[in-house]
Amino acid sequence: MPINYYIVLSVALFSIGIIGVLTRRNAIIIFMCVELMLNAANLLLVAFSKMHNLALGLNFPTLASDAQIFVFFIMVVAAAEVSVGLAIIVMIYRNIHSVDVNFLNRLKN
Amino acid sequence: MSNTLQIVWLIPFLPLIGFLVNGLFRKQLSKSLVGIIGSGVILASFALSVYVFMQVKGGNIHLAHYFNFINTDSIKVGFDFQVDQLSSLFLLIITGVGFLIHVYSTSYMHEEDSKDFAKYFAYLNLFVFSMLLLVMGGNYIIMFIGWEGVGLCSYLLIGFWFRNNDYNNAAKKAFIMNRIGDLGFLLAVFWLYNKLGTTDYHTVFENAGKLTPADLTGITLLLFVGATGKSAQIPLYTWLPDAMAGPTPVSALIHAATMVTAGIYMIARSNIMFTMAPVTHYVIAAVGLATAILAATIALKQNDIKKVLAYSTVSQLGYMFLGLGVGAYTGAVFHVMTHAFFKALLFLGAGSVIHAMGGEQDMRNMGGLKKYMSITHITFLLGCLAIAGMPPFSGFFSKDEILAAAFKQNPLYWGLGVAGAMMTAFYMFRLYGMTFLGKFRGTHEQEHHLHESPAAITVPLSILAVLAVIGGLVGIPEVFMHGGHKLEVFLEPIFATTNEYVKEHQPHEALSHSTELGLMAASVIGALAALLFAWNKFSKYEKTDAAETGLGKILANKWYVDELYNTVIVKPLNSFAAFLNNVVEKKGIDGAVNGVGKAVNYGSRQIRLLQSGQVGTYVLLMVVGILVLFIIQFFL
Amino acid sequence: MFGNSITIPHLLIFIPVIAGLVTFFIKSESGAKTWSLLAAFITLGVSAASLVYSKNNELNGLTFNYEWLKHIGASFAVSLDGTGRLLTFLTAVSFPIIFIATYKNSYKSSNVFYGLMLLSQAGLMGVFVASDALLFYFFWELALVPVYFLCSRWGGERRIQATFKFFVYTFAGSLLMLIGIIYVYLHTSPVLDPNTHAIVVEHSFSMSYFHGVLLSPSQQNWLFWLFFIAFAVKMPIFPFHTWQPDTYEQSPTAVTMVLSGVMVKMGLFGVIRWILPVFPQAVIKFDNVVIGLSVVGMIYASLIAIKQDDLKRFAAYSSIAHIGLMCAAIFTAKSIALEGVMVQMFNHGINIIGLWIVIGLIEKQLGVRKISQLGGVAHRAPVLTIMLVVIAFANIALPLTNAFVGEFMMFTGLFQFNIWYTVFAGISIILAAVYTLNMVQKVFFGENNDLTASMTDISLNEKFILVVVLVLIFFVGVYPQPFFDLTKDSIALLLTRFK
Amino acid sequence: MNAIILTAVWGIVMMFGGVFFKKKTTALYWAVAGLVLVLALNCYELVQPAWFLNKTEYRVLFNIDVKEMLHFNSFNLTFISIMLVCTLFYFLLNGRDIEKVGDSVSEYFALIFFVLCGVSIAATFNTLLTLFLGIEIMSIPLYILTGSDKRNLKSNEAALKYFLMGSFSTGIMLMGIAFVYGGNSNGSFFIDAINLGDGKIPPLVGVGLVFLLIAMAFKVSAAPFHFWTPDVYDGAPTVFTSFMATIVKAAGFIAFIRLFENAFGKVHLQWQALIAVITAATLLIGNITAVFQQSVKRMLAYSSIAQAGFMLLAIFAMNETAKEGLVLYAAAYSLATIGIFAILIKMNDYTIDGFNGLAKQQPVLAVTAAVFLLSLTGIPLTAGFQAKFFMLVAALKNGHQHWLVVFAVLCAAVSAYYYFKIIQAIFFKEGSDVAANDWDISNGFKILLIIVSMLIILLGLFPTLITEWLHY
Amino acid sequence: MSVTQILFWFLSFLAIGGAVMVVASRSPVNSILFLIITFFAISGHYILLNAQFLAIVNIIVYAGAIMVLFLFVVMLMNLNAETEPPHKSKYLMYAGVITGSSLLLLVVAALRKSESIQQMTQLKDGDVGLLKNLGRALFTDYVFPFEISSVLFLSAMIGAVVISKRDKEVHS
Repeated sequence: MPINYYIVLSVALFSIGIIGVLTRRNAIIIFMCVELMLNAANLLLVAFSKMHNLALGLNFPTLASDAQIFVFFIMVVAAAEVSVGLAIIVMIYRNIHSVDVNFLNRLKN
Repeated sequence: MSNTLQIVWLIPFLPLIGFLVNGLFRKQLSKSLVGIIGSGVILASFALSVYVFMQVKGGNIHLAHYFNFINTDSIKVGFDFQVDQLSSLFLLIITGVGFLIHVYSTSYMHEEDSKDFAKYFAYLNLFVFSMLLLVMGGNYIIMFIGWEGVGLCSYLLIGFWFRNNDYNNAAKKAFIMNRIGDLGFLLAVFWLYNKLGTTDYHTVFENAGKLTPADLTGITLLLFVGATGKSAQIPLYTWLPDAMAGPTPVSALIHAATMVTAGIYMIARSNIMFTMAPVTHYVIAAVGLATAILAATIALKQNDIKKVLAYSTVSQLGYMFLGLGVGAYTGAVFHVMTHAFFKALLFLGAGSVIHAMGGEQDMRNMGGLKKYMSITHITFLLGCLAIAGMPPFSGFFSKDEILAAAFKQNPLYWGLGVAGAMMTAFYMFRLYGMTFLGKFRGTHEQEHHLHESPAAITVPLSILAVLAVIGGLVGIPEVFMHGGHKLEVFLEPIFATTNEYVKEHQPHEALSHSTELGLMAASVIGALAALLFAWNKFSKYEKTDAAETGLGKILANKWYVDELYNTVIVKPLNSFAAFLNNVVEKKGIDGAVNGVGKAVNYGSRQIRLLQSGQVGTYVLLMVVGILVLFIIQFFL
Repeated sequence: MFGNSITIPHLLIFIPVIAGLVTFFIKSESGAKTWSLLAAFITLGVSAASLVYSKNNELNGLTFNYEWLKHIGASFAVSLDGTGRLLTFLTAVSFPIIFIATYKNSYKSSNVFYGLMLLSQAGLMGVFVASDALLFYFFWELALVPVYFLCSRWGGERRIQATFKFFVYTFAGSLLMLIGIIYVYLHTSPVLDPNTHAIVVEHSFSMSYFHGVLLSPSQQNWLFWLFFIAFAVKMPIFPFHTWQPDTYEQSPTAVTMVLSGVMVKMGLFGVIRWILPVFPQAVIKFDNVVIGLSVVGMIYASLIAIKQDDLKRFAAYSSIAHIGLMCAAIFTAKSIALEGVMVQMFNHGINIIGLWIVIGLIEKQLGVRKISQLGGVAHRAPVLTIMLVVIAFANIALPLTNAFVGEFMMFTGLFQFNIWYTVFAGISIILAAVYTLNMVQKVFFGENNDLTASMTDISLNEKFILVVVLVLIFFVGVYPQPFFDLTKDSIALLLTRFK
Repeated sequence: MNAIILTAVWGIVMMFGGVFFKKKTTALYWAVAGLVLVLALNCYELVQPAWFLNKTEYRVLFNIDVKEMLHFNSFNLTFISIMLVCTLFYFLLNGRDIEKVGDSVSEYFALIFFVLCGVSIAATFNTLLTLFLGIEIMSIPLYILTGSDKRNLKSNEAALKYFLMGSFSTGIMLMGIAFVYGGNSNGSFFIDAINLGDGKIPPLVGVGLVFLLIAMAFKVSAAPFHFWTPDVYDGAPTVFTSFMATIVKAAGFIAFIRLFENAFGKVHLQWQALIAVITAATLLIGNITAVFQQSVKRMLAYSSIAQAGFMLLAIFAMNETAKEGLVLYAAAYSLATIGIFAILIKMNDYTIDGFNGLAKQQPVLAVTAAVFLLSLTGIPLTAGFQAKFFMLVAALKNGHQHWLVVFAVLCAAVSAYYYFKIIQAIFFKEGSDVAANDWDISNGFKILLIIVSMLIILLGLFPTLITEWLHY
Repeated sequence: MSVTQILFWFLSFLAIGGAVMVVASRSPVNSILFLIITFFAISGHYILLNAQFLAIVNIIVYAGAIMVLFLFVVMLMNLNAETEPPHKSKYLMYAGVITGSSLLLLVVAALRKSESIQQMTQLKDGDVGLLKNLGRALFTDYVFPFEISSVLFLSAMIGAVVISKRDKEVHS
């Protein structure tokens, strides 16, 4: 498969994530769309790793593992972010009983 | 041999000392002491001037360099004095007439309290100092120092009674109009310096030939502008009548005898440059003549005794300029001298009258003073005759010299000059008649107080009267006496180059003696006729309430020149200044500066609306930003 | 870090700095006054010593420098040439005069007031002695800060806005100059080790390197404006002047004296020290623009001065007119004009301080500065009147007062440059007479009114200080030669750039 | 290396300390002690090369083979030291106020130590992975600190906004990393091993570069990616705003410049226009918007954007002077901002009017506040001036786009407008007696403020005190 | 068309479709479920790309743990289609969709000229993605990031505690 298919796929997922962030008001959904963006990046990384592996693989057999490990770390970070993020969302829900980000506009101008 | 003239610096220095002593110790000194110091220093200067005059007459002229006023690589101006025939003559006039007026003032100003009395004398001394500086300076810059200095003193003395705002206005007007002229003078000096690299008289005159005609014309015209300011010529003459606000002795000294003649001195001093600039000559002659006539017409209808004299002064100055304009430098200087005598005399006489009348200056309220003030009356009459140009009084000689020269240039000048002279005779005897003849028209109280003035007043009057009578004898024309024109001989070195130049470039036929005599006769007869007419008409003057009409009204209102200036210059300037202040400055420039601040504030209020508080909007704007950056990076 | 020897320029900076810092801790009012006066006198002594210390007028005659920000080529380089000596002397003379003249004024937290005054003196001194562009900029701003605080704290009713406008205006201008300085700096030649000829630093802020910098005409053209706007704001010349009347009006009199007497000279000095030698081609290119602006400004300010009712604003506009002439004269780049500017910078300082002293005295006594409310002061205060009249006439350049010489030479130089500018500028001579005499008449002459009837004449210290001013006015008016001798070589050096 | 390990370890210590500490204040003492220790050991590491110049052995306490994923040199280490010093002042000035935020005091300190760990990594990263981890380690604790005032809705809101937008930017950064990796024909994450081709940058790398640029711009709150900043700084507890606005932002800049210098420095001119646009926008928006703010806290948030605009000039210029200047700027800006925030925290009223008459009530606070504000404005004799000066030199040295420099100084002039509003309030306006604070100010606090302001002036006189350390 | 290609297209449509439904579906629970589908599809891609370990981790960690956490929170809050706040204003929605899609277009357009996008990726071949290889790399070359990511987790943990714990005293 040419790499551009994967690029388009990832960027498409990424863009859908962005559209989600832009159009939804539910903080949890927005957060999920961010996760989608992260996954798009992950997919792209993996695809590129295979591409490099094909191009340079003979000389550097472990080259592709770099990107895969990177993806692994992204998942680690994502997990940490999720725990913090959900904690914050829950805290807000406890205070205002809503997860609508449009309600959050005390801070402006 | 110049050693004998080493002391010239004392001549101006003594009045300066007088100024400082009177000025600084005005609270401590008694009036008599002030008078003695004030007059004494002038007397001493006069004595020295006489000495200097004698020396100069012996051919001993002197250039003194005291110190470097400005000495840089690019300009060198020495604090130099030049004492020669011309300056020594002026020295005599200034210190001589000045001394008499100082003496006169001791009595005239006696009613002032002692501080003001001292202040007055300090100013007067300062004036004499400045005037002496003006005539003794060895270059144009020193002359300019004196030039502005006399302007300052004139300002101070006109506004001496500073409680009265009219007087202050008059003083201000005098100074500002002088300044306009001074600007011309300054520009001329810049020009001169720029072309010749120096302003020393002797170098300038030696090198005058190197200047192009355009330069010469420009410089001389600008110098003449300076002269019109100081010497009250059209268009800058209106300050002089107003300057009568000052004490009368001041009018006599400054506004008749000395300061106003500074312009004549300056042009006479620079004669070679003017001679080489024919255009300027025409301008000077025209302006002088116009001033002479205009001022004379105005004087015909004035009722304030000092105003008449003031316009008369303007008119006489016009004659002097006419003389300068037609190349009769000696005649102009001669007229300066005789005018100093008789006009000082007339002013002092008028002062004596005013003194007697308790401050009254309106001639309509005078009359018949002959019998109360005999000395004043006689001296005044002599002065009037002198100014009217009656032979053999001094005015006759000087005025006719000018008129003769004018005729040589252009008979029209002469014709107009004679017309002016007739008017002069008329208004002077109108003045005389209204004041001394007829019956007294003032209040009883005034009549009760009428008295002859004390000796401090009458003695100077007498001396001046004598001078006014015989002063002309130093300049008896060739027609009457060969070599009778002693003044011309005396001043010959000053005008030597000019005379040579004239011989070479503009040779004129000398007037035949018969023509000259004819002209004299014509002018004398004309003046005499006017005199007699006035005498006849005003010896029985009665006060009327009828307002002036027609031409009389215009003349009484001085051709409305002040009003014209007011509408054309003063008011527009004022409104322009107001416009600049209120609109351009506040709304325009400051508004623009503040506008930047306001724009920032406004921008702040608008831009912060971007910060809507909505995450969605934020992200949207961020994504738009991303798009923009992508476009910049890849598609621009 | 500091050098091992202290020279006069250092003393001129550090005496006021240290004295100023000490003043902050003097609690008693009289103590602060006495101490700062003492410090000002010591500075004056040092400055006077600098006038006789060395006769040679080379740029480096009184130089000492040591590295400061070595790796970028900036050093704490100070030197005194003739111009510098003249202006430091002006600064040194002004402050004792100001202190004595306002000795009777009482300020809230006077220790801070006097401390800041001394610090501003230090800043001014620094500007005049700096021979390193960065150092110059440093002091340029530093002189501003104390003045800002002084005006805003002790000024009039609208002081905060007015001073702030002044501050931002000059700050913006000087930041632009900073860009210019840096740009020129980046084009200076490398500093070489004298022995090894190895490059020590790539560029230098030193004045001599600035003077030797090679810039293309187009570079000079825009750099010129970066510098000039900063200086033009400071001077100020039309149309950058609007901060000045407001600031003068709102500042306490002592500060106004500093501002108008000394601080405006910073702008002129900046032009002489940094624009003329560094951008000669641009100066020649833009001389007509600048002189045109200056001349227009002279007329403009004079006309507006006629219409002012507030004495302080009046003096401010009068000052703008005078500064315009100086600026125009500088840009003629004629030696006679520059000689005139030199002496006039000093004289303008003295005269305007004198004027402020009188205005301050009137305001202190009557609490009023409105010309229309005053009148007849001469009856109650004849001595004050005499002083004022002398100062006023010096202000309009009457001969034998100090300003005449300078104005005469500047006009002569301007005339050499172009006759029509001179004619036009000359009109301001007339207008100066108009507005000055108007003011004198309305304030001092005429009848007393209720307000001025309570006026008393000046006291001894005021009389003394005004006499000092008068003596300076007449001394320089009659014998200005020392000033010419002082600045002769600086000007000659400066003009070599224009040959 | 010492700083990274020790801050992480000390974070854990503080975390467990929470269980054992009886009094709240104990946590502060421990935190300060730990910080001093970290600082000392970091300095030890920093001065080492000078002491053992001839020795090949590089002595650090914790010598872990990081496989060159981190890179230590005097520049990085100096920067870390400066940030640690700033944090020390921050602890000392604001310690009491941290205690007031909530119950979990030692947890707050633990989180701050973790942030410092992230700062240290961000300052020394050598691969995109460590960059990513460093940035995340910095960010995640901050989300929490922002929301630490749990009952305060503003704090909640700020935390959520910060978190959502922060993770959004994380996504963008990862996308950038992925593209850079994909375009890098060397197939490596090491920032100095990116194959930029010859001539024009490969499009894949180019796309990645733009994404990375945007992500970094977000972290340093450059316009138009700054929108989180005012709200978050405003909503967060003031003590933590102070920390975020200074140390974290400075670390963002160091990461920014190190990334772009090492990875893309060679093709600097190809992306300079982007930076120029961002810089101009940041300066404009930051300065202009700050003008109208009534709350000093929010004004300082905007001012931090404005200052970021100036710091961006370093990335625009990308030369040695720029790097020196950036460190200097970070120090100057952090010290001044920490100082002014420390004073702000003591105020009852955060509006500008709340400062009225401060000079009379608390002269020490007033004078030091003036120094801080003057430094932020960039008046000579303060560190702020030197910082701005270095930036301008760097930008002009760069030789391109001079308009940006002119624009920057004009914006700096605008900045005087709002900084001086506070100065005016402090010194020239009368405070109402009613609003008089019952000041909770110890002498130690005042002395510290004086020390900080002296330090600012010292740096203003001799910026070489910092810049000399950057090069050996 | 080979099997891998068919798989590629199938998984791609699944992923995109799932992603679109995440954004479009009204109920949060449905969104989560669609997101899980997307994650599965991505895992499929991972397998195709020879990243078997990541595929597993993705399913376990993401689709499993994280998504369950989301689901849990949504259930906890009792969010459903009714409680869901309405979409943002129309303009904002259009703006979002337009900007989002233009980003896609822009990136694709920017890459259009690139030569490297024609490079092939190797599918279904190689062993780099095996746990053995990754594990070795992780614990040798990547030991520092591995260790330091513990800080991340610690801070997340503290964070969760700090945020969730109720304060003893009430603060204003």
